[in-house]
Amino acid sequence: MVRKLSIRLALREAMRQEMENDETVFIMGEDVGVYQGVNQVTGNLVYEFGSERVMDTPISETAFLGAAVGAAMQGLKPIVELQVADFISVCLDPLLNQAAKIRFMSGNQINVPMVLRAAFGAGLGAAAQHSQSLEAFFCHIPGIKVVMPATAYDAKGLLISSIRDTEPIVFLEPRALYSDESKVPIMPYTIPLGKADVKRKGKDISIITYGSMLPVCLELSFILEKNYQIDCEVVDLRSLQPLDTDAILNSVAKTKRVIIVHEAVQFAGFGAEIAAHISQTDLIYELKSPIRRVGAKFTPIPFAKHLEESTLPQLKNLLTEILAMFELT
Amino acid sequence: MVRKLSIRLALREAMRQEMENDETVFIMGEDVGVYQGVNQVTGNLVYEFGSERVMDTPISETAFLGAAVGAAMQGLKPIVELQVADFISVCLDPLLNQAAKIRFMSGNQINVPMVLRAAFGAGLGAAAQHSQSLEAFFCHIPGIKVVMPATAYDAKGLLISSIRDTEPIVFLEPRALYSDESKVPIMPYTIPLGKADVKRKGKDISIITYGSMLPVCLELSFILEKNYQIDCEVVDLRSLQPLDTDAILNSVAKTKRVIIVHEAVQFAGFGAEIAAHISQTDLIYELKSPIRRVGAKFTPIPFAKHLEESTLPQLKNLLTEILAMFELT
Amino acid sequence: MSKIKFVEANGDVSFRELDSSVLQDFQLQKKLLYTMKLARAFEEKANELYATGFIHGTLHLGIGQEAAAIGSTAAMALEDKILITHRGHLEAIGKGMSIASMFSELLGKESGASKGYGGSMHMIDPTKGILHANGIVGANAPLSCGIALALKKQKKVAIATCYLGDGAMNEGAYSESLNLASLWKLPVVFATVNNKYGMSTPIHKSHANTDLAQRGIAFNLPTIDIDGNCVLTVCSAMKLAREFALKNQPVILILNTYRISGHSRSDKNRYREDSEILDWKKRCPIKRLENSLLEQKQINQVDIEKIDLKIKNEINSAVQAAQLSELAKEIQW
Amino acid sequence: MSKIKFVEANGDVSFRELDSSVLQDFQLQKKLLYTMKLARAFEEKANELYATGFIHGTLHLGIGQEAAAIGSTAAMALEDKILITHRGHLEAIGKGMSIASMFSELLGKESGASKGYGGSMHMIDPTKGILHANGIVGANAPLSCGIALALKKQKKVAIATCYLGDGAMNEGAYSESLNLASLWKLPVVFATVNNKYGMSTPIHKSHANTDLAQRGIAFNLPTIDIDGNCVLTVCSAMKLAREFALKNQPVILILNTYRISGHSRSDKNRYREDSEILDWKKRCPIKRLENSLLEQKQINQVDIEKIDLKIKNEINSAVQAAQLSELAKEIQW
Ligand SMILES: Cc1ncc(C[n+]2csc(CCOP(=O)(O)OP(=O)(O)O)c2C)c(N)n1
Ligand SMILES: Cc1ncc(C[n+]2csc(CCOP(=O)(O)OP(=O)(O)O)c2C)c(N)n1
Ligand SMILES: [Mg+2]
Ligand SMILES: [Mg+2]
Repeated sequence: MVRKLSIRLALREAMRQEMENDETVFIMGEDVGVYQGVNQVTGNLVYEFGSERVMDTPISETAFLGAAVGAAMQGLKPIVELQVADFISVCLDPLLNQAAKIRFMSGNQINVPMVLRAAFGAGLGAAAQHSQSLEAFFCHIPGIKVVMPATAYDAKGLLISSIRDTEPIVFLEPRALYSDESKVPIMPYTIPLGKADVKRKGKDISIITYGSMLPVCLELSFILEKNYQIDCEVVDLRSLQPLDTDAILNSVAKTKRVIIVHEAVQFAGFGAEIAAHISQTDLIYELKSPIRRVGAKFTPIPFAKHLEESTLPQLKNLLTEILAMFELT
Repeated sequence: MVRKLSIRLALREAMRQEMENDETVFIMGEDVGVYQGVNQVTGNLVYEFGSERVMDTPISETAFLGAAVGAAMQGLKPIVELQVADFISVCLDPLLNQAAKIRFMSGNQINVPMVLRAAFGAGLGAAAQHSQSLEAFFCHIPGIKVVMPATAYDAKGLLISSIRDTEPIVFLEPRALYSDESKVPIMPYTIPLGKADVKRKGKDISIITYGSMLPVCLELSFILEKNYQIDCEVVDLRSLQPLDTDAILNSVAKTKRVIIVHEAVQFAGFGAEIAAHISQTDLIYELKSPIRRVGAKFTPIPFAKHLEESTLPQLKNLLTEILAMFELT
Repeated sequence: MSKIKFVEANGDVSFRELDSSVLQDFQLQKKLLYTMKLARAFEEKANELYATGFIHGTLHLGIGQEAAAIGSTAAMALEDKILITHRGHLEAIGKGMSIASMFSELLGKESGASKGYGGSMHMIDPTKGILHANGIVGANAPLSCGIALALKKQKKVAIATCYLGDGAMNEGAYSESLNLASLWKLPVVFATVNNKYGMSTPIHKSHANTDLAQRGIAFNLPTIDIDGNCVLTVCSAMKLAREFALKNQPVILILNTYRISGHSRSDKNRYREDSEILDWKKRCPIKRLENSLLEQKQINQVDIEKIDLKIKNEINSAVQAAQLSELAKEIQW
Repeated sequence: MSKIKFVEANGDVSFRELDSSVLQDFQLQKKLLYTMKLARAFEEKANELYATGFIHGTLHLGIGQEAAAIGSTAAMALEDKILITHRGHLEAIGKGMSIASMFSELLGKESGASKGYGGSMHMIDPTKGILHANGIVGANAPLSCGIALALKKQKKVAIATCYLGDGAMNEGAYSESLNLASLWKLPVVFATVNNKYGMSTPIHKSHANTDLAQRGIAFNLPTIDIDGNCVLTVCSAMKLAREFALKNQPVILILNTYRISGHSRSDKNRYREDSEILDWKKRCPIKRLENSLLEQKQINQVDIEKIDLKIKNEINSAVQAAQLSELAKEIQW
């Protein structure tokens, strides 16, 4: 059976089903219990599984993220919730120098199967310390996978795959989209990590995106089609590490024009990796336009609504960029 | 007067001269005093300036890096030494969410003039947790500057500029090159942050690099000239944020071929930003070869010498890459 | 009036009387009453503006905690520096931030405390010694050490006060900072607003040892542990703490109080009983001071009405000024 | 023989006798002597290999600390898990890691404990319960909590022991973990090897309070504080600590000892007096047990020579095996 669910509920369903299937799966984090999670993702799971499997923690991210790493080393499958991805600042070590490296440092003797879930992104007036998009950080760390769903369907399938994976996974949830709905099957299903999804087929330009910018890119592609007869292909990467480079190259080989869109600041952002990846192939000889990237302005996220908006990538700027690529401005 | 100094001594001289010039400058870090610094950079400064200005700290990186941020907010100019850049894992918050954001969050009311010095890089058999090149992390954080000298001359001038700057600065020192010598004037001098330096002029290909890979790139360019009559231009970026994009584009505009070399793993590394930057200009229509990037393999750094070597970018691989760009293989 | 519990660094406990200058200074007490009422009114108005869609973002109110904030800031000099938290409106007002600039900040205006860049969580005013308003729990502690270190090196007669919550005590940054402050003898006070919850988690589910003074002992620091709902106790205790800090003896100050408001606007109060909230409403620190002044005949009902009216006007004109002012400008960075 | 100082979570202090089973078990004691000697010989050989250019990288020796490592690991079961530090050779040997695989690791060989990927700082052997060897100071503490949590959830009769140094106590990760372990009642022992220095920094310049048991009290944990140079005391104390941990009462175990070797190969000993080192050389834990066994006529000089010869042979053949084995292979990740 298939019905509409929000990303929030799709994530909760994924966790519920995996916790039912596998008793080694459990959840840890701040206020994941009776508070039901700061973003209401864990919801009533504490009532279904008890406080031994949905564990409220003290405000000690290093301790509980590190404890998740240890528990994973010893055979459990923890899911850790970090309320906002920005808080990785206080608990980077268990991820960077422990989870990501233990299998390797041990000469392949010990696995760390765990999922670190974190909400990310701006748009909610949460200002500089609660709005960052830090995926490029995580992607540069060998030893972890980085997953970023943008729809409820993908959220459920990718989270189930992540929980079943044997590697540490950073699972980034676009905070502004938690309530976005799409059709989600009731039964558990997986989506392979490292497979992009073409969310809209097109032939004139490839829009490569992921996470919070997907809805904007889709809207953009409708406008471009309707008003300018430009047929966009929208590629949703869904996971950044592993990266589906074939999907990117195939799309660009077809359209010969590419724009990369993410919410993170552009400089040294993940878009650079995508652009670099294309530019290291012979596709550069075929491109009809230089590769464009659009990300947030290179500043922290300001509080005021109008400033926040003008800092983030906006539909109208994207439109201008794309029209320029077609020499329509 | 000019004489030869190692990077280590050039850094020490920069600190000494700035501490003499400006009594608000002081040093904090683990074992920077009588131990003379784990990399022997601070050396005898504690005897010259006393333990109030060369402060040994407990092993509490968050506390002392945070204290540096606070001291800078209150008008001092701290230089913090982090023994190895990998330890940013335990003290990212004072950098990411505090130093980098305070001027901005306060609406431009408070500055944080401080320098975080850290040794980075592999090659010394220090294994996975003491060998990382994390500059791409730092470059993606709006609000800080990222400086990476590769010669003693640059080290002194850039460190003096960094100390005098009003922004928080991450100053990354290539650990494997501390003993490399070059000519260094005795008097204090500055090198503007954000100015690349063409370490070798050439017309056939641009090698864009920085930090620990500079000597390898220079050696490579000699070999290419001698054995293959390929005339390389070697551009040393010296600071990554701000980035001297003009220097990059000018060089590539001249040579039409570019290879980017850094020690960090390639995926989502800083090389991607450089490649992306080039590929977003019309230069892509002129390139005679796709843009190449060379970085370490996408794994943590292994311990065994031969494995460590084969993980890092090696001269012979670079040579193969470049010859392929000239269709010489 | 409760006494001041003083726990020495070696664990010895004594109880001290309140500062007689505080007890006898009715001008001060009236000012405290006014400021607490102003702070309460500010937050109620902010809440209303939020509910009616004028404020973007989130809002952490400290309703019920006014004595802890206003009493402690009242014991400071202008030169003293404070670092406040995500729940920092009250301390900001106590330290002298103008409520007009605060409303402006909430509305994203150019005249805002942080020029519209900070919002509710990050209102900063260096001219009043409000150097940082931190949204990262626990992160004030290391910064405060550094500010105190600078004050000491600069030979200023001033201290740094680090505000933080009970929940923040479990961040590593806090323990590291206690050690550093104690080791380096820094002029800093760790003012811990113990409202018994970190978001939804009650202190007994987050602290292995709820005798908080033991943290101080572990790092050779004295702890002052008081009724944070009695503003006179708070003010006296902060004076004492400040004296220690000025002599480069850092101190932990535990201000025991209660957050009547939810954690933030989205809080559904699922984690506590209504009766508990009701109980604490009865112990309102503002009413408490008001009653004491009434009993001592230092004010009468007419005075109170005057005060309330004055505050109402002050709030209204601040909101109006904020609404009339320009939207925050783009700063070139 | 010193007694076992036991500090309860509430601060009450008592002194306990050593475990009579340890005191009377001369087989065990001879084994302890053998293992300590083997560990010492291992490190001396490693040092020599390093000096002669065979070993790449760095080397942190624990010469002088053998009793702390060998005595504590001897009190564990195979199923117990340990996490060791940058200075972890001794504990690894005590817990059963083969010295051949350790030499192989140092030489970057395929047969190395960590297949050549770890080196001196990261020798791991899950079959012996050596789950991690961490180069990040303090980082073992959170991981140990997680391993203990898993053991508890899995209902295993086993504990996790987190080795760390005195210096590591000042990392935030340590305090956070004490709180978590105590709050969640995890079967973990925090075995703190107090060698009085963190690299060059003596404990009185890094710890605001050098009475380390106070850290335990702050988090409602008992602390066992002992002479870490007496292997029988260590073994008895660890048995006691393990009993508590098996009952889900985490414990801090302070093993007071001294590092005779430099911090690492590059240490120039600028921060301590030669006389101090000399003094501690006299208190060598290995000699101490040897003398005790001699006095009690459990061994004689001939036995000692035999042991020393056996160890020499064991070391030599381990080195030889390591040298003969294949270079580490590239693993496809
Ligand atoms: C490092 C970090 N972790 C988590 C949060 C989310 N958070 C914001 S406030 C809060 C509760 C803080 O509790 P406490 O310190 O007692 O302060 P209170 O909210 O009670 O004033 C939490 C968990 C955060 N902002 N920063
Ligand atoms: C987070 C971190 N900071 C600093 C270091 C560098 N370092 C390695 S060992 C050491 C001293 C540790 O002291 P202690 O914990 O007492 O252990 P010991 O070396 O005495 O065995 C330091 C500072 C590190 N490895 N990790
Ligand atoms: Mg609280
Ligand atoms: Mg030590």
